Amino acid sequence: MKQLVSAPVLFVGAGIFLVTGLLLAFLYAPIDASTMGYSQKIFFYHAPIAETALVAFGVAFVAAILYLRSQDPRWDRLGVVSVRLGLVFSLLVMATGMIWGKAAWGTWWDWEPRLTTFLLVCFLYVAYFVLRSVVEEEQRRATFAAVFSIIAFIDVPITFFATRFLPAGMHPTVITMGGTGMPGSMFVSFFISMIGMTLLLVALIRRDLAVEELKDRVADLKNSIGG
Amino acid sequence: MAILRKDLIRELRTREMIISMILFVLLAMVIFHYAFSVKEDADLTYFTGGMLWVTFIFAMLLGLNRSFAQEKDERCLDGLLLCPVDRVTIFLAKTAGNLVFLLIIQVVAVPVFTLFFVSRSYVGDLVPFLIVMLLADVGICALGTLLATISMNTRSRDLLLPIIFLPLIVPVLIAATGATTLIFAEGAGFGDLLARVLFLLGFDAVFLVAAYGTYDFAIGE
Amino acid sequence: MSDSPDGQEGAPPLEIEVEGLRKTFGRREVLKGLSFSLERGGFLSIFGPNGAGKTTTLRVLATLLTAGGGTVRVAGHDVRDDPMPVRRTVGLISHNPMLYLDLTAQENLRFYGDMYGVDDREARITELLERLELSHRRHDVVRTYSKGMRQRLAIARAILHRPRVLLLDEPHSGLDPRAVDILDGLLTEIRDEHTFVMVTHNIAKGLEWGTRLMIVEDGRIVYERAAGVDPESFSAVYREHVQEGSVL
Amino acid sequence: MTIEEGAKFVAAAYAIILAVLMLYYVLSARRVNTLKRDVQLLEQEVQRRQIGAGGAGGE
Repeated sequence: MKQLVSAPVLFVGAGIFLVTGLLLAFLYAPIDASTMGYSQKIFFYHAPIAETALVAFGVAFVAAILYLRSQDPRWDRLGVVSVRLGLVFSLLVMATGMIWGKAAWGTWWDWEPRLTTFLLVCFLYVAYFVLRSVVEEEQRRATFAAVFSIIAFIDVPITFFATRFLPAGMHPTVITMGGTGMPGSMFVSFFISMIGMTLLLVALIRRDLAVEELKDRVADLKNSIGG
Repeated sequence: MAILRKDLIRELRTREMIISMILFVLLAMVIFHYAFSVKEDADLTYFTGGMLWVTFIFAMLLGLNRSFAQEKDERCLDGLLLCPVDRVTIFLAKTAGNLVFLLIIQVVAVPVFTLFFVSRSYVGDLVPFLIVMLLADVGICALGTLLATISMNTRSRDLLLPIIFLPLIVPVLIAATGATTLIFAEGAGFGDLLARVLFLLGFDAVFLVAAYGTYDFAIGE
Repeated sequence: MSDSPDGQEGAPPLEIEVEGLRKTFGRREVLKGLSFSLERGGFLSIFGPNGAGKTTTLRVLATLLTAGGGTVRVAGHDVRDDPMPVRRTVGLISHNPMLYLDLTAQENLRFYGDMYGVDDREARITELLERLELSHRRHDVVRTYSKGMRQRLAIARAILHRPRVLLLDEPHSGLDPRAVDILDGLLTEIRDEHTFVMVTHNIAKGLEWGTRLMIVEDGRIVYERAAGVDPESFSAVYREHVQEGSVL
Repeated sequence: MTIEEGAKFVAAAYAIILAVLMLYYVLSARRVNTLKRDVQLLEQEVQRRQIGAGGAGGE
């Protein structure tokens, strides 16, 4: 499965989709007629990145379950790598979300359910790395990280749901993701960007997995020389 | 359950825990009072729910650390793990122990906080409040016990717990605070609370199941 | 392989069967394939330098650690697949007493008695406290006990549920002479009813009790034989197999 | 908000995305290369030692 598609092909594929999505977003999709205006163009990468971040955490969740079942360190590596990438994407979501907020609503931060959820997601997965950093013994670190990763991923939708209980923010107009409000041309460009981002995630996960494997290999070799 | 009884005997024997917790709660109230007294006759009714749950969660953090520190210090945990009981039973007993602890705090905190901060009488709404409180407590204790088990097995023990516990408990905080505020400030009945109550119930169920599935791993080899 | 523990006539059945036991901590392989067995009623003394894997082996037998590879059976039950009967069968005495300092001796024993489901809890506790000369302090909080007294209470804790197999992890270390005497007296008393595995640095004690002797070094068994050597020649053997110091 | 004003924000957003992703890509690519070199060096060292010690030493 691993050798099915080589890394460069993945990166190039991701690049093609992303550029196409971007071009379509700017040239093909109409400018949003509502208050958002032109700034709505941010959406074409913002939402795919958000989706990709969640996919990354989902991958970590699955990897965690598989790790607990098999105790195979490869699943742990996949977990770390996915969480790290998920975190990078989440930070991008927050950054672009804030810029968008400023453009559309004139404020950098709004306690809007989605943004708030992503803020908590960032805290959660930073905590994941804090947890990893305070356990020395490797199996134990992997086990605890897996348990936490499972709990955290379960918590994400729950948190999102809970933020709905908060009193409505000042800006109730949020893009509804369901295809209903989206013109076809918009949807096409959005969808292509989404594929691109997901491909990019896969490519980066593979690359980072190679990094982790090499790191372990170096540690093993050092160990065998030192001992 | 023997573990629960053992923990309770120990608490009652030493008393340090309960006494310091009650002091903690009272001090928290005083500090909140000063922190929020920004203008004359400020009505804090709308903030009481938040103050209460923040206090409970922080008190719980201290309690959780304590409840496992003792097991770890004299390697009593090994003794516990040697016994022919399921790990999940240990989890349930510990959760129950922490629940008792939290309830004791709440028995003290709720009357005092509401006496000082809530302007309208809420006696008639006590039943919905107790239901909300119990449901939120179960979620806090179950998740807290699971995470405390992990954190006590790490190098930084009590420092780690808030970092992993607080972001995860936010949903409970939101729902419980919202419901509590609705009850205290507006005397909301079951109808208005239904969504939050169901949410808390769901949270409890989900995390009890999650803990059931993962506790074997959390308690370590 | 799968013969029942009391299958063969004549020779006592095997109480402990360990085959190809492996365990890694992180990158370090602590146990590199240990195989040994012990018949019911036997006394296995395990020697070896610090970090050789002795305590790890004991903790696997006690189900506190899971084996990384190989099979371990205690009283015919697989330690990994069927831990509950194993836990009922073994008692562990280590240098950590595993007692709750804020509880009295009696409360500690009652707690463990409940955990193990000991039927005649009160009678058993009274009997043990009597035997370990702790009756006069049974209502005192363990925090006030001396090290020797705690160790004695730890022994009571370990044999409370009448385990068939006793695992001893350096039971003599940190004990005053008086406590050593009491421990030895107690071991003599319960010797016939139990199978023992003892990890120790103390060659004299190990030879005195052991019916089988074993030296573990760097996660491997480097020497194993039935008892019946004099301490001098065994010390020589020990030094020959274990280069590093830490010979006591 | 005019298109020009909006464009500034949009440009900023896409610039950040591009910068972060490129940075991540470059950094991880560099990591791979350094680590590959390390592995090579260490493997050589292991081989050298094995020849020196006459094949002694496991793994």
